[in-house]
Amino acid sequence: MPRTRLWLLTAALAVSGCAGPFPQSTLQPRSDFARATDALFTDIFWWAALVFVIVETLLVVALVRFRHREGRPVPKPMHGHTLMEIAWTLAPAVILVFVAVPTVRTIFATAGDAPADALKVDVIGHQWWWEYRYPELGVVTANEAHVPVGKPVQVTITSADVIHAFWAPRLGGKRDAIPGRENRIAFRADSVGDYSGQCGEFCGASHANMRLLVRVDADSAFERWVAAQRAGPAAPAAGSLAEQGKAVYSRSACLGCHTIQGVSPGVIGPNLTHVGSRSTIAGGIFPNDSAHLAQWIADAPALKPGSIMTRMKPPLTDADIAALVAYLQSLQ
Amino acid sequence: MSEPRGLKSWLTTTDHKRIGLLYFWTAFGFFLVGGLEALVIRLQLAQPNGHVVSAETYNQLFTMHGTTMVFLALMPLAASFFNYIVPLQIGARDVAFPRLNAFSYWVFLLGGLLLNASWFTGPLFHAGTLNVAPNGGWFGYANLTERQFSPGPNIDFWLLGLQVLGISSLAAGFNFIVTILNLRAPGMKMMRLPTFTWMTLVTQFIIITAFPVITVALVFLMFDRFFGTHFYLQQAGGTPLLWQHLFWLFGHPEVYILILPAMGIVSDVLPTFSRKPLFGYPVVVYSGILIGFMGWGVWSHHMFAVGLGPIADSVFAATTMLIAVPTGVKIFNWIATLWGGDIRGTTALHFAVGFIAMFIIGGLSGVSHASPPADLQQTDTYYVVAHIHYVLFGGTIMGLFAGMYYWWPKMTGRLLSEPLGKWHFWLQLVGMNLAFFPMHFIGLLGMPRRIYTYSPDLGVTDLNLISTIGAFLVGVAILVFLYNVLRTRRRGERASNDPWGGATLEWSIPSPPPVYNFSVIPTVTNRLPRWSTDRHGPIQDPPATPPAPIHVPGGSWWPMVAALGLPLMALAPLTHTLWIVFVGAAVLLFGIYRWAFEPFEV
Amino acid sequence: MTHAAATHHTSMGLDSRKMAFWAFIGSECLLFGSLISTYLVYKGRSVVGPYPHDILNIPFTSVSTFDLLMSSLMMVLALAAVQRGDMKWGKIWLFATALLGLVFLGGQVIEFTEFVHKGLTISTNLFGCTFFVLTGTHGAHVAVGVLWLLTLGTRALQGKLGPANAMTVEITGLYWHFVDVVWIVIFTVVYLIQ
Amino acid sequence: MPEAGHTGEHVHPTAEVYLRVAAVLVILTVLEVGVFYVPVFHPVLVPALLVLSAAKFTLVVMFYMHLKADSRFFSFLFGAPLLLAVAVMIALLFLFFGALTLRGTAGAG
Repeated sequence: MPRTRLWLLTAALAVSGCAGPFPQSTLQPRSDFARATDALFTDIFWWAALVFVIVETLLVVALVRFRHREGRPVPKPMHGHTLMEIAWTLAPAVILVFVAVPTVRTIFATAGDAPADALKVDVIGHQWWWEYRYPELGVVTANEAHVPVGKPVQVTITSADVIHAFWAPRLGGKRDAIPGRENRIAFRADSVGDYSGQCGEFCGASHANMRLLVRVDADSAFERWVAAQRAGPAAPAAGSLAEQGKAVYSRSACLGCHTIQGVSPGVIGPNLTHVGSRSTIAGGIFPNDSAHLAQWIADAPALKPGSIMTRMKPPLTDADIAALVAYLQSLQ
Repeated sequence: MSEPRGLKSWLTTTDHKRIGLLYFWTAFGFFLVGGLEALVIRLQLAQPNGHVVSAETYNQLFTMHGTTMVFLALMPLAASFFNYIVPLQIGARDVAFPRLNAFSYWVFLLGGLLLNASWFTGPLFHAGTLNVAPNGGWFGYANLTERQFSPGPNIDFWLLGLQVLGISSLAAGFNFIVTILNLRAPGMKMMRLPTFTWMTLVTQFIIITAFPVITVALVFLMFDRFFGTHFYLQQAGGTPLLWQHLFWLFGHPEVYILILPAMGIVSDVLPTFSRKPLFGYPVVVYSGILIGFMGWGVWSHHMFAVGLGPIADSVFAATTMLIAVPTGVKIFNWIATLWGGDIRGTTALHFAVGFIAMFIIGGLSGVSHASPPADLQQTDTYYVVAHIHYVLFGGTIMGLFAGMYYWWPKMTGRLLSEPLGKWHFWLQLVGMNLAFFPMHFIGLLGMPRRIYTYSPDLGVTDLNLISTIGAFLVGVAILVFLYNVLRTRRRGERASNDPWGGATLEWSIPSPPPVYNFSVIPTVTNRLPRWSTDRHGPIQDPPATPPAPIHVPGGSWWPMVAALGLPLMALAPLTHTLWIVFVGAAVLLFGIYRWAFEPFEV
Repeated sequence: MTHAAATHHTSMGLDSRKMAFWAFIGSECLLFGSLISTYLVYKGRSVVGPYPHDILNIPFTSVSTFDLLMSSLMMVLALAAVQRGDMKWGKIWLFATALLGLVFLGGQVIEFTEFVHKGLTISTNLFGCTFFVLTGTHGAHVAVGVLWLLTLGTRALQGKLGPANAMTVEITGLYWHFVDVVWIVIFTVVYLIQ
Repeated sequence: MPEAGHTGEHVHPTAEVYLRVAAVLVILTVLEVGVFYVPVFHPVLVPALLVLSAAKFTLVVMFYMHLKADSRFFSFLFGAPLLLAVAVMIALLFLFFGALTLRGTAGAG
């Protein structure tokens, strides 16, 4: 961790008594973009620390040295001093130049344009989940994005409803997802791993439940993932519970909102063609296991306030839900 | 000539001192409400996956906490000092338009009540819950606040309440501009005005220019919500970003509306307790004016994440950093005022110094927001929450408490207890730092703001618990203050005209002042009229009894009646009942007509 | 308006009500500035018609503009008459100003009705939104002005308005002329620069 | 109503001046509409119209609102916010129409 500021973390840990890890720490950058903003923040931090120490010291010294004592004569009225005024106008101005120059340099360096051969990912914010489209690869998925390590990635961000902000702190600063407008960020992840993030702009009832994961894969793993995502949905084995689940899916309201390639064309909710391959559900707030899936299907708004995935009418039977869960889990 | 008594005398009062007290108690009440909201928020966040309140209630709580603190607590607390102190500092008998002043107060009170009524009126809207309080954030970003995404009455309460409150601020703005410019005592040149009065004047100019902008933004939102227009809808070719531009065009100057009065208070308190004139008075005044102007050129730094492009980002980064210069200049002048003084550690001085010490932290974290790339990581995280609270709590509220301890004897005739005051100060200082300093880390470690729940995986659980403990410590500090106030009412030491040895005119008259303020209007010959300087001795205080009878105008019902018309008009869109708007307009017009043709003289 | 302290000595030697009113007009600059800015930034962004050139009636609005200009002339003549104590002409000019204001409002009613008939409502497109809210806000200001002028006229008829109240008339005039200059800008920016 | 005596801060122009100003205003309005209809002026339509309306604006403010003869302070109370409004308008136009944004066909929208 060459640029990790151990002092800062140590301070945080000392007060918190907590050892981390900090999966969304902006202080542990893992991409060129995040490193650039982090380096700039470090610069600014030290300037701020310097000013802080000087000014607070002056303040404390003044308070101690000139505190009231019996018999102290009435102070000489001192109305001002032109040279001093000029000095302490110029001093902050000079410091600000030292902040402004690297700021502008970093603004242009992180303006969001990746090389033409970069992997293109379109991010679309929804209340309250993320849709990812890889236009050149023909892949559509939700909440979990995969990118290859060491390759430039061009992310284009927009929204389907209200304003959100796409934010995976260790890979890059947030950009708003604004309806009717495209924002771009570009980054090159430098180590393999899972990087969590979440929506940064208040977007309604479940803003807190709009989390995301970016998985940085080694090249081969990324290739495998793309190949798997491009394949059609797995066909459930004849006579299996999953096959019954597919039947339930096809006769219930699910298909109005969700896409499963070749089965249903809905576009309101996340694409479920490979839902079984994802590690979380419901905007990244629950692990993708049978228990949570079953609860989610039965009563989504109870798990996620404001969710537009309403309770099914008439309600599905427990058997139907179990079958549905088996079907969704089979969609690897 | 004796003080009128009874409820009627308060309802019809046009005396700036009584209106100042009304402002104070109303605003302090709202301050407590906003504080309670904050404590519930902190309770919810004390643990990950908290279940104290629901997501919906949490969103209402943080929206109302922000809205209440900005519009119902800090601005009107400052207004209570504008009302009470400014006429005394300039040697006037009242403000320029006493009935307009009463109107401002009643509009403020009714607007605040309208906004807070949303906590209890859910059943009237068949909402299924008791509380239908605003839930779109104090910044109310479109298009989340459009009818499509916020169908309930929540946002309606917010936009109508703010619209009403804006009228109060605007009316007070015109009033105080004229008061300060036109009602100064003979010899009180502009560069002899006390610094608090100067900063008040700058604040009023910002108010009358910034509030029309949010008025327009709110009108657009209102038309979108009620009449099917598309001001913030991209489907029709518009953009929700228009809201952000208009809101922050108002919103950033609003920050200076909140901080400049506190800077003025500090600039008056420090000289009194260091027995030394304010260092660099003209520089402090001009930097205040400069801040007022420059505050208009920085609004887009709230919008770096929307992607305005590198050139716009660079321009707004530069203008924002520039504003740090006049702010820094003020801080250095305050320290230079203390330097070489004979500093008496009164509670008021404690708070004034606390203001400087805490405001620096808020200012310095502000510099990292001024830098767009750094801001991209920090915006909408707890780092910003830390920043805003160091500025508005560490800054404005510390400054306002300095003013309370400083002017309390003038306003009530009794001195607050100093030992209790110091307990209050230290509890509040420690509490606020426990509450807000960890938020810097919480934000940098990746916790966004405005979330009702967070995952234990983030690693910020303990930091959040510390913050919650700090918030409750602040609550205890405020309780100590309230106890001090109650105790002082009955047992407080009686205040002389001038318990502190102040330099400005308010200390030359009894505490509390008689209804006519000055028995004889003083003639001022220098900036520190009550101190002796190289060239001048202190001026004589006005005699205890006026040499000739002073005519004092009676009260008036009509400002209150006129003010009632505004929330009535707001009820029409809230309830979707057109005819109410005509009733409200009729009440407003009737009030204004009776007021305009009523015999009244100052 | 309130009018305390109008007769007293003031620090700047300026009438307090007039000063407050100029501050109000300054504030109104930002109100109309925001409205006009919005009109301009949304210009040409409507996704459906009717568009400005389809619908704006320049000859008709030119007459309205002329009408409002003339009302400003009536207003200054009213002020001059009241100042020199000629209440007979003072009344005539005051009512003439109000009448021209009413004519302008009538014109706006006709214009709005015609636009609605041609398919442009406040919710049709961005042009409709920004046009109606901007000109409607201006129209509301004219309406308040007419009410104010009629109040003064009535006071004059009752004999309660005389040269002593010249300042009241002058302030009314400031309001009226400001509403006029706002229209000068709107006429150019909205109607002529399409 | 109390005495609202004239404080004598300025001398109002005579009716004759008012009439002359009105005549100029009418002429300028005719010119504006003329410029709009005569094709020759189309290349300079916007600047011409802006100049003409600024002239009308100034005339009304200077003579009918008496700023020319009245206290300079009133000019400040009106002029400073007016400048602010114009500056805000220009800044917003830049932000929305992309002159300040390197990227973006859409500017701020």
